[in-house]
Amino acid sequence: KQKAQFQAQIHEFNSFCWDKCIEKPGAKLDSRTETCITNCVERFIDTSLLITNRFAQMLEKGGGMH
Amino acid sequence: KQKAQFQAQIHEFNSFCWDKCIEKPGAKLDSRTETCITNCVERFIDTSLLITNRFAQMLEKGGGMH
Amino acid sequence: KQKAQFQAQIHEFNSFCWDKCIEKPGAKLDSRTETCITNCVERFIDTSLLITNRFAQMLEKGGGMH
Amino acid sequence: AQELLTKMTEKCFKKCINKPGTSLDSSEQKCIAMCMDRYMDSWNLVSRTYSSRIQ
Amino acid sequence: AQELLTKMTEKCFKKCINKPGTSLDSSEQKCIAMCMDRYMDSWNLVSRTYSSRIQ
Amino acid sequence: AQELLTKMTEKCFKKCINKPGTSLDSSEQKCIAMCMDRYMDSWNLVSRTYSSRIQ
Repeated sequence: KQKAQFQAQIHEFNSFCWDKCIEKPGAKLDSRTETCITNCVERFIDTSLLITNRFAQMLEKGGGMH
Repeated sequence: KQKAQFQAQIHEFNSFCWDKCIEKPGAKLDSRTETCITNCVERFIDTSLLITNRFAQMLEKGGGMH
Repeated sequence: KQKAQFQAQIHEFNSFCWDKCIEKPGAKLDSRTETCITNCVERFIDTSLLITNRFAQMLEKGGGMH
Repeated sequence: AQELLTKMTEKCFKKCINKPGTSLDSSEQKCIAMCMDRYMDSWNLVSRTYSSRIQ
Repeated sequence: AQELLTKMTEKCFKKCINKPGTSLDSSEQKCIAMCMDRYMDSWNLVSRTYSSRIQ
Repeated sequence: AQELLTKMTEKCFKKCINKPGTSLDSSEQKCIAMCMDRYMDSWNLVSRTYSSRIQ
Protein backbone atom coordinates (compact mmCIF):
# COMPACT_ATOMS: atom_id res chain seq x y z
CA LYS A 1 0.00 0.00 0.00
CA GLN A 2 2.87 2.35 0.85
CA LYS A 3 4.48 1.49 -2.45
CA ALA A 4 1.29 2.36 -4.34
CA GLN A 5 1.18 5.73 -2.58
CA PHE A 6 4.83 6.37 -3.44
CA GLN A 7 4.16 5.55 -7.11
CA ALA A 8 1.05 7.75 -7.17
CA GLN A 9 3.17 10.64 -5.86
CA ILE A 10 5.74 10.12 -8.61
CA HIS A 11 3.01 10.14 -11.26
CA GLU A 12 1.67 13.39 -9.86
CA PHE A 13 5.09 15.07 -9.61
CA ASN A 14 6.12 13.86 -13.04
CA SER A 15 2.93 15.08 -14.70
CA PHE A 16 3.20 18.47 -12.98
CA CYS A 17 6.92 19.02 -13.61
CA TRP A 18 6.70 17.75 -17.20
CA ASP A 19 4.25 20.57 -17.96
CA LYS A 20 6.53 23.04 -16.16
CA CYS A 21 9.86 21.97 -17.69
CA ILE A 22 9.33 20.35 -21.11
CA GLU A 23 8.67 22.58 -24.07
CA LYS A 24 9.33 20.13 -26.90
CA PRO A 25 10.68 16.62 -26.19
CA GLY A 26 14.15 16.24 -27.76
CA ALA A 27 16.64 13.44 -28.48
CA LYS A 28 17.58 13.34 -24.78
CA LEU A 29 16.90 15.16 -21.52
CA ASP A 30 19.45 17.97 -21.70
CA SER A 31 21.09 19.12 -18.47
CA ARG A 32 18.98 22.27 -18.27
CA THR A 33 15.79 20.23 -18.40
CA GLU A 34 17.16 17.77 -15.85
CA THR A 35 17.96 20.62 -13.47
CA CYS A 36 14.48 22.06 -14.00
CA ILE A 37 12.82 18.72 -13.18
CA THR A 38 14.96 18.07 -10.11
CA ASN A 39 14.38 21.59 -8.76
CA CYS A 40 10.68 21.37 -9.59
CA VAL A 41 10.26 18.18 -7.53
CA GLU A 42 12.38 19.54 -4.65
CA ARG A 43 10.54 22.88 -4.52
CA PHE A 44 7.17 21.14 -4.79
CA ILE A 45 8.04 19.10 -1.71
CA ASP A 46 9.29 22.25 0.08
CA THR A 47 6.03 24.04 -0.77
CA SER A 48 4.00 21.13 0.48
CA LEU A 49 5.94 21.01 3.78
CA LEU A 50 5.71 24.77 4.26
CA ILE A 51 1.94 24.71 3.74
CA THR A 52 1.37 21.64 5.90
CA ASN A 53 3.42 23.02 8.82
CA ARG A 54 1.82 26.45 8.62
CA PHE A 55 -1.63 24.85 8.51
CA ALA A 56 -0.83 22.76 11.60
CA GLN A 57 0.27 25.92 13.44
CA MET A 58 -2.99 27.66 12.50
CA LEU A 59 -5.03 24.76 13.81
CA GLU A 60 -3.12 24.86 17.10
CA LYS A 61 -3.89 28.56 17.45
CA GLY A 62 -7.51 27.74 16.63
CA GLY A 63 -7.64 29.87 13.50
CA GLY A 64 -8.07 29.01 9.84
CA MET A 65 -11.29 27.48 8.56
CA HIS A 66 -14.63 28.72 9.89
CA LYS B 1 -21.60 11.02 3.84
CA GLN B 2 -23.67 14.08 2.93
CA LYS B 3 -21.12 16.26 4.67
CA ALA B 4 -18.29 14.69 2.63
CA GLN B 5 -20.22 15.42 -0.58
CA PHE B 6 -20.80 19.02 0.51
CA GLN B 7 -17.08 19.45 1.23
CA ALA B 8 -16.12 17.87 -2.10
CA GLN B 9 -18.39 20.39 -3.87
CA ILE B 10 -16.72 23.28 -2.07
CA HIS B 11 -13.27 22.02 -3.08
CA GLU B 12 -14.41 21.80 -6.70
CA PHE B 13 -16.05 25.26 -6.73
CA ASN B 14 -13.10 26.85 -4.94
CA SER B 15 -10.55 25.34 -7.31
CA PHE B 16 -12.57 26.40 -10.37
CA CYS B 17 -13.38 29.94 -9.20
CA TRP B 18 -9.86 30.51 -7.88
CA ASP B 19 -8.53 29.98 -11.40
CA LYS B 20 -11.25 32.27 -12.77
CA CYS B 21 -10.93 35.12 -10.25
CA ILE B 22 -7.41 35.25 -8.77
CA GLU B 23 -4.65 36.73 -10.83
CA LYS B 24 -2.01 37.26 -8.15
CA PRO B 25 -2.81 36.60 -4.46
CA GLY B 26 -2.59 39.89 -2.50
CA ALA B 27 -2.52 41.01 1.14
CA LYS B 28 -6.27 40.37 1.37
CA LEU B 29 -9.24 39.39 -0.79
CA ASP B 30 -10.29 42.77 -2.18
CA SER B 31 -13.99 43.44 -2.75
CA ARG B 32 -13.73 42.97 -6.51
CA THR B 33 -12.25 39.51 -6.05
CA GLU B 34 -14.87 38.65 -3.44
CA THR B 35 -17.65 39.66 -5.82
CA CYS B 36 -16.04 37.62 -8.58
CA ILE B 37 -15.87 34.50 -6.39
CA THR B 38 -19.43 34.87 -5.09
CA ASN B 39 -20.81 35.40 -8.61
CA CYS B 40 -18.69 32.56 -9.97
CA VAL B 41 -20.13 30.09 -7.44
CA GLU B 42 -23.70 31.37 -7.94
CA ARG B 43 -23.49 31.24 -11.76
CA PHE B 44 -21.85 27.82 -11.64
CA ILE B 45 -24.81 26.52 -9.64
CA ASP B 46 -27.23 28.26 -12.07
CA THR B 47 -25.45 26.65 -15.02
CA SER B 48 -25.59 23.26 -13.36
CA LEU B 49 -29.34 23.60 -12.66
CA LEU B 50 -30.08 24.86 -16.19
CA ILE B 51 -28.24 21.92 -17.73
CA THR B 52 -29.73 19.33 -15.37
CA ASN B 53 -33.32 20.55 -15.93
CA ARG B 54 -32.91 20.77 -19.69
CA PHE B 55 -31.41 17.30 -19.75
CA ALA B 56 -34.34 15.91 -17.73
CA GLN B 57 -36.78 17.48 -20.23
CA MET B 58 -34.90 15.90 -23.14
CA LEU B 59 -35.06 12.48 -21.51
CA GLU B 60 -38.82 12.87 -21.02
CA LYS B 61 -39.24 13.68 -24.69
CA GLY B 62 -37.09 10.64 -25.48
CA GLY B 63 -34.35 12.59 -27.22
CA GLY B 64 -30.73 13.20 -26.38
CA MET B 65 -28.24 10.35 -26.27
CA HIS B 66 -28.39 7.59 -28.87
CA LYS C 1 -18.54 -3.41 -15.62
CA GLN C 2 -17.28 -3.50 -19.20
CA LYS C 3 -20.03 -1.08 -20.17
CA ALA C 4 -18.99 1.31 -17.40
CA GLN C 5 -15.41 1.20 -18.68
CA PHE C 6 -16.57 1.89 -22.23
CA GLN C 7 -18.61 4.88 -21.06
CA ALA C 8 -15.70 6.20 -18.98
CA GLN C 9 -13.50 6.06 -22.12
CA ILE C 10 -16.05 8.03 -24.11
CA HIS C 11 -16.23 10.70 -21.42
CA GLU C 12 -12.44 10.97 -21.46
CA PHE C 13 -12.18 11.13 -25.27
CA ASN C 14 -15.04 13.58 -25.54
CA SER C 15 -13.60 15.89 -22.92
CA PHE C 16 -10.15 15.80 -24.53
CA CYS C 17 -11.32 16.23 -28.15
CA TRP C 18 -13.86 18.91 -27.23
CA ASP C 19 -10.99 21.06 -25.93
CA LYS C 20 -8.97 20.28 -29.06
CA CYS C 21 -11.72 20.86 -31.68
CA ILE C 22 -14.36 23.28 -30.34
CA GLU C 23 -13.54 26.95 -30.33
CA LYS C 24 -17.03 28.39 -29.87
CA PRO C 25 -20.11 26.10 -29.88
CA GLY C 26 -22.34 26.96 -32.88
CA ALA C 27 -25.87 26.17 -34.11
CA LYS C 28 -24.70 22.73 -35.19
CA LEU C 29 -21.53 20.62 -35.44
CA ASP C 30 -20.21 21.71 -38.84
CA SER C 31 -18.43 19.14 -40.99
CA ARG C 32 -14.97 20.53 -40.19
CA THR C 33 -15.59 20.12 -36.48
CA GLU C 34 -17.02 16.63 -37.02
CA THR C 35 -13.89 15.63 -38.95
CA CYS C 36 -11.69 17.08 -36.24
CA ILE C 37 -13.50 15.11 -33.52
CA THR C 38 -13.45 11.84 -35.48
CA ASN C 39 -9.75 12.21 -36.32
CA CYS C 40 -8.96 13.23 -32.76
CA VAL C 41 -10.55 10.07 -31.34
CA GLU C 42 -8.94 7.84 -34.00
CA ARG C 43 -5.46 9.35 -33.54
CA PHE C 44 -5.81 9.21 -29.76
CA ILE C 45 -6.47 5.48 -30.02
CA ASP C 46 -3.52 5.11 -32.45
CA THR C 47 -1.26 6.98 -30.03
CA SER C 48 -2.39 4.81 -27.15
CA LEU C 49 -1.75 1.60 -29.15
CA LEU C 50 1.65 2.81 -30.35
CA ILE C 51 2.72 3.64 -26.81
CA THR C 52 1.33 0.44 -25.31
CA ASN C 53 3.02 -1.78 -27.90
CA ARG C 54 6.32 0.02 -27.67
CA PHE C 55 6.20 -0.20 -23.90
CA ALA C 56 5.54 -3.95 -24.06
CA GLN C 57 8.57 -4.38 -26.37
CA MET C 58 10.74 -2.43 -23.95
CA LEU C 59 9.67 -4.64 -21.05
CA GLU C 60 10.52 -7.74 -23.08
CA LYS C 61 13.98 -6.38 -23.75
CA GLY C 62 14.26 -5.63 -20.06
CA GLY C 63 14.70 -1.89 -20.48
CA GLY C 64 12.53 1.06 -19.54
CA MET C 65 11.90 1.87 -15.89
CA HIS C 66 14.69 1.51 -13.35
CA ALA D 1 -25.46 10.52 -16.59
CA GLN D 2 -23.91 12.29 -13.58
CA GLU D 3 -20.46 12.39 -15.18
CA LEU D 4 -21.93 13.88 -18.38
CA LEU D 5 -23.81 16.60 -16.48
CA THR D 6 -20.74 17.49 -14.45
CA LYS D 7 -18.52 17.75 -17.52
CA MET D 8 -21.08 19.76 -19.51
CA THR D 9 -21.47 22.23 -16.64
CA GLU D 10 -17.73 22.80 -16.44
CA LYS D 11 -17.08 22.96 -20.20
CA CYS D 12 -20.08 25.19 -20.97
CA PHE D 13 -19.41 27.54 -18.08
CA LYS D 14 -15.90 27.99 -19.47
CA LYS D 15 -17.15 28.62 -23.02
CA CYS D 16 -20.15 30.83 -22.20
CA ILE D 17 -19.43 32.80 -19.03
CA ASN D 18 -16.54 35.11 -19.38
CA LYS D 19 -17.15 37.37 -16.42
CA PRO D 20 -19.69 35.91 -13.98
CA GLY D 21 -22.32 38.61 -13.24
CA THR D 22 -25.22 38.90 -10.79
CA SER D 23 -27.39 36.57 -12.88
CA LEU D 24 -27.22 34.45 -16.03
CA ASP D 25 -28.27 36.87 -18.75
CA SER D 26 -30.25 35.65 -21.76
CA SER D 27 -27.26 35.46 -24.10
CA GLU D 28 -25.41 33.33 -21.56
CA GLN D 29 -28.45 31.06 -21.19
CA LYS D 30 -28.71 30.65 -24.98
CA CYS D 31 -25.01 29.94 -25.22
CA ILE D 32 -25.26 27.29 -22.49
CA ALA D 33 -28.22 25.57 -24.18
CA MET D 34 -26.37 25.53 -27.51
CA CYS D 35 -23.14 24.37 -25.91
CA MET D 36 -25.03 21.54 -24.21
CA ASP D 37 -26.53 20.39 -27.52
CA ARG D 38 -23.12 20.43 -29.21
CA TYR D 39 -21.53 18.61 -26.29
CA MET D 40 -24.08 15.82 -26.68
CA ASP D 41 -23.64 15.78 -30.47
CA SER D 42 -19.94 15.39 -29.87
CA TRP D 43 -20.55 12.66 -27.30
CA ASN D 44 -22.66 10.72 -29.77
CA LEU D 45 -20.04 11.13 -32.50
CA VAL D 46 -17.23 10.01 -30.20
CA SER D 47 -19.31 7.04 -29.11
CA ARG D 48 -19.96 5.96 -32.74
CA THR D 49 -16.31 6.45 -33.70
CA TYR D 50 -15.01 4.46 -30.74
CA SER D 51 -17.61 1.68 -31.18
CA SER D 52 -16.77 1.16 -34.84
CA ARG D 53 -13.07 1.11 -33.97
CA ILE D 54 -13.22 -1.57 -31.29
CA GLN D 55 -15.48 -3.92 -33.22
CA ALA E 1 -8.00 18.54 5.24
CA GLN E 2 -5.78 16.44 2.95
CA GLU E 3 -7.63 17.57 -0.19
CA LEU E 4 -7.28 21.21 0.87
CA LEU E 5 -3.53 20.88 1.49
CA THR E 6 -2.99 19.12 -1.85
CA LYS E 7 -4.91 21.77 -3.79
CA MET E 8 -3.20 24.66 -2.00
CA THR E 9 0.22 23.21 -2.74
CA GLU E 10 -0.55 22.91 -6.42
CA LYS E 11 -2.30 26.27 -6.82
CA CYS E 12 0.28 28.22 -4.80
CA PHE E 13 3.26 26.57 -6.48
CA LYS E 14 1.75 27.68 -9.81
CA LYS E 15 1.18 31.25 -8.61
CA CYS E 16 4.42 31.75 -6.70
CA ILE E 17 7.18 29.69 -8.30
CA ASN E 18 7.90 30.73 -11.81
CA LYS E 19 11.30 29.10 -12.27
CA PRO E 20 12.05 26.53 -9.55
CA GLY E 21 15.56 27.25 -8.18
CA THR E 22 17.90 25.48 -5.78
CA SER E 23 15.84 26.56 -2.75
CA LEU E 24 12.66 28.48 -1.90
CA ASP E 25 13.86 32.06 -1.59
CA SER E 26 12.25 34.41 0.92
CA SER E 27 10.01 36.15 -1.62
CA GLU E 28 8.68 32.78 -2.75
CA GLN E 29 8.05 31.77 0.86
CA LYS E 30 6.17 35.01 1.52
CA CYS E 31 4.14 34.55 -1.64
CA ILE E 32 3.21 30.99 -0.63
CA ALA E 33 2.13 32.08 2.85
CA MET E 34 -0.03 34.87 1.38
CA CYS E 35 -1.43 32.60 -1.30
CA MET E 36 -2.36 30.05 1.35
CA ASP E 37 -4.22 32.68 3.40
CA ARG E 38 -6.12 33.88 0.33
CA TYR E 39 -6.95 30.31 -0.69
CA MET E 40 -8.51 29.72 2.72
CA ASP E 41 -10.35 33.06 2.59
CA SER E 42 -11.73 31.99 -0.75
CA TRP E 43 -12.66 28.56 0.63
CA ASN E 44 -14.60 30.17 3.47
CA LEU E 45 -16.37 32.55 1.08
CA VAL E 46 -17.29 29.70 -1.29
CA SER E 47 -18.54 27.67 1.64
CA ARG E 48 -20.77 30.52 2.90
CA THR E 49 -22.10 31.23 -0.60
CA TYR E 50 -22.91 27.60 -1.28
CA SER E 51 -24.47 27.07 2.17
CA SER E 52 -26.80 30.05 1.83
CA ARG E 53 -27.79 28.88 -1.64
CA ILE E 54 -28.79 25.36 -0.71
CA GLN E 55 -30.75 26.31 2.39
CA ALA F 1 1.85 0.64 -15.45
CA GLN F 2 -1.67 1.59 -16.57
CA GLU F 3 -1.44 5.06 -15.04
CA LEU F 4 1.90 5.65 -16.79
CA LEU F 5 0.54 4.58 -20.19
CA THR F 6 -2.55 6.75 -19.80
CA LYS F 7 -0.52 9.82 -18.85
CA MET F 8 2.03 9.30 -21.63
CA THR F 9 -0.72 8.98 -24.21
CA GLU F 10 -2.30 12.24 -23.13
CA LYS F 11 0.92 14.22 -22.72
CA CYS F 12 2.48 12.98 -25.96
CA PHE F 13 -0.68 13.48 -28.00
CA LYS F 14 -0.68 17.09 -26.78
CA LYS F 15 3.00 17.61 -27.64
CA CYS F 16 3.08 15.77 -30.98
CA ILE F 17 -0.32 16.04 -32.67
CA ASN F 18 -1.24 19.55 -33.46
CA LYS F 19 -4.00 18.93 -36.00
CA PRO F 20 -5.21 15.30 -35.94
CA GLY F 21 -5.25 14.00 -39.55
CA THR F 22 -6.51 10.83 -41.23
CA SER F 23 -3.56 8.81 -39.92
CA LEU F 24 -0.47 9.19 -37.73
CA ASP F 25 2.18 10.36 -40.18
CA SER F 26 5.80 9.30 -39.73
CA SER F 27 6.93 12.55 -38.11
CA GLU F 28 4.12 12.26 -35.57
CA GLN F 29 5.12 8.65 -34.86
CA LYS F 30 8.75 9.64 -34.36
CA CYS F 31 7.71 12.50 -32.08
CA ILE F 32 5.54 10.16 -30.00
CA ALA F 33 8.36 7.60 -29.63
CA MET F 34 10.79 10.33 -28.57
CA CYS F 35 8.25 11.92 -26.23
CA MET F 36 7.63 8.53 -24.63
CA ASP F 37 11.37 8.01 -24.02
CA ARG F 38 11.69 11.45 -22.47
CA TYR F 39 8.60 10.93 -20.33
CA MET F 40 10.18 7.77 -18.92
CA ASP F 41 13.55 9.51 -18.42
CA SER F 42 11.70 12.18 -16.51
CA TRP F 43 9.81 9.57 -14.49
CA ASN F 44 13.08 7.91 -13.50
CA LEU F 45 14.63 11.24 -12.55
CA VAL F 46 11.60 12.23 -10.47
CA SER F 47 11.65 8.85 -8.79
CA ARG F 48 15.34 9.18 -7.86
CA THR F 49 14.88 12.76 -6.64
CA TYR F 50 11.88 11.88 -4.50
CA SER F 51 13.52 8.73 -3.10
CA SER F 52 16.67 10.54 -2.02
CA ARG F 53 14.54 13.25 -0.41
CA ILE F 54 12.41 11.00 1.75
CA GLN F 55 15.28 8.83 2.99
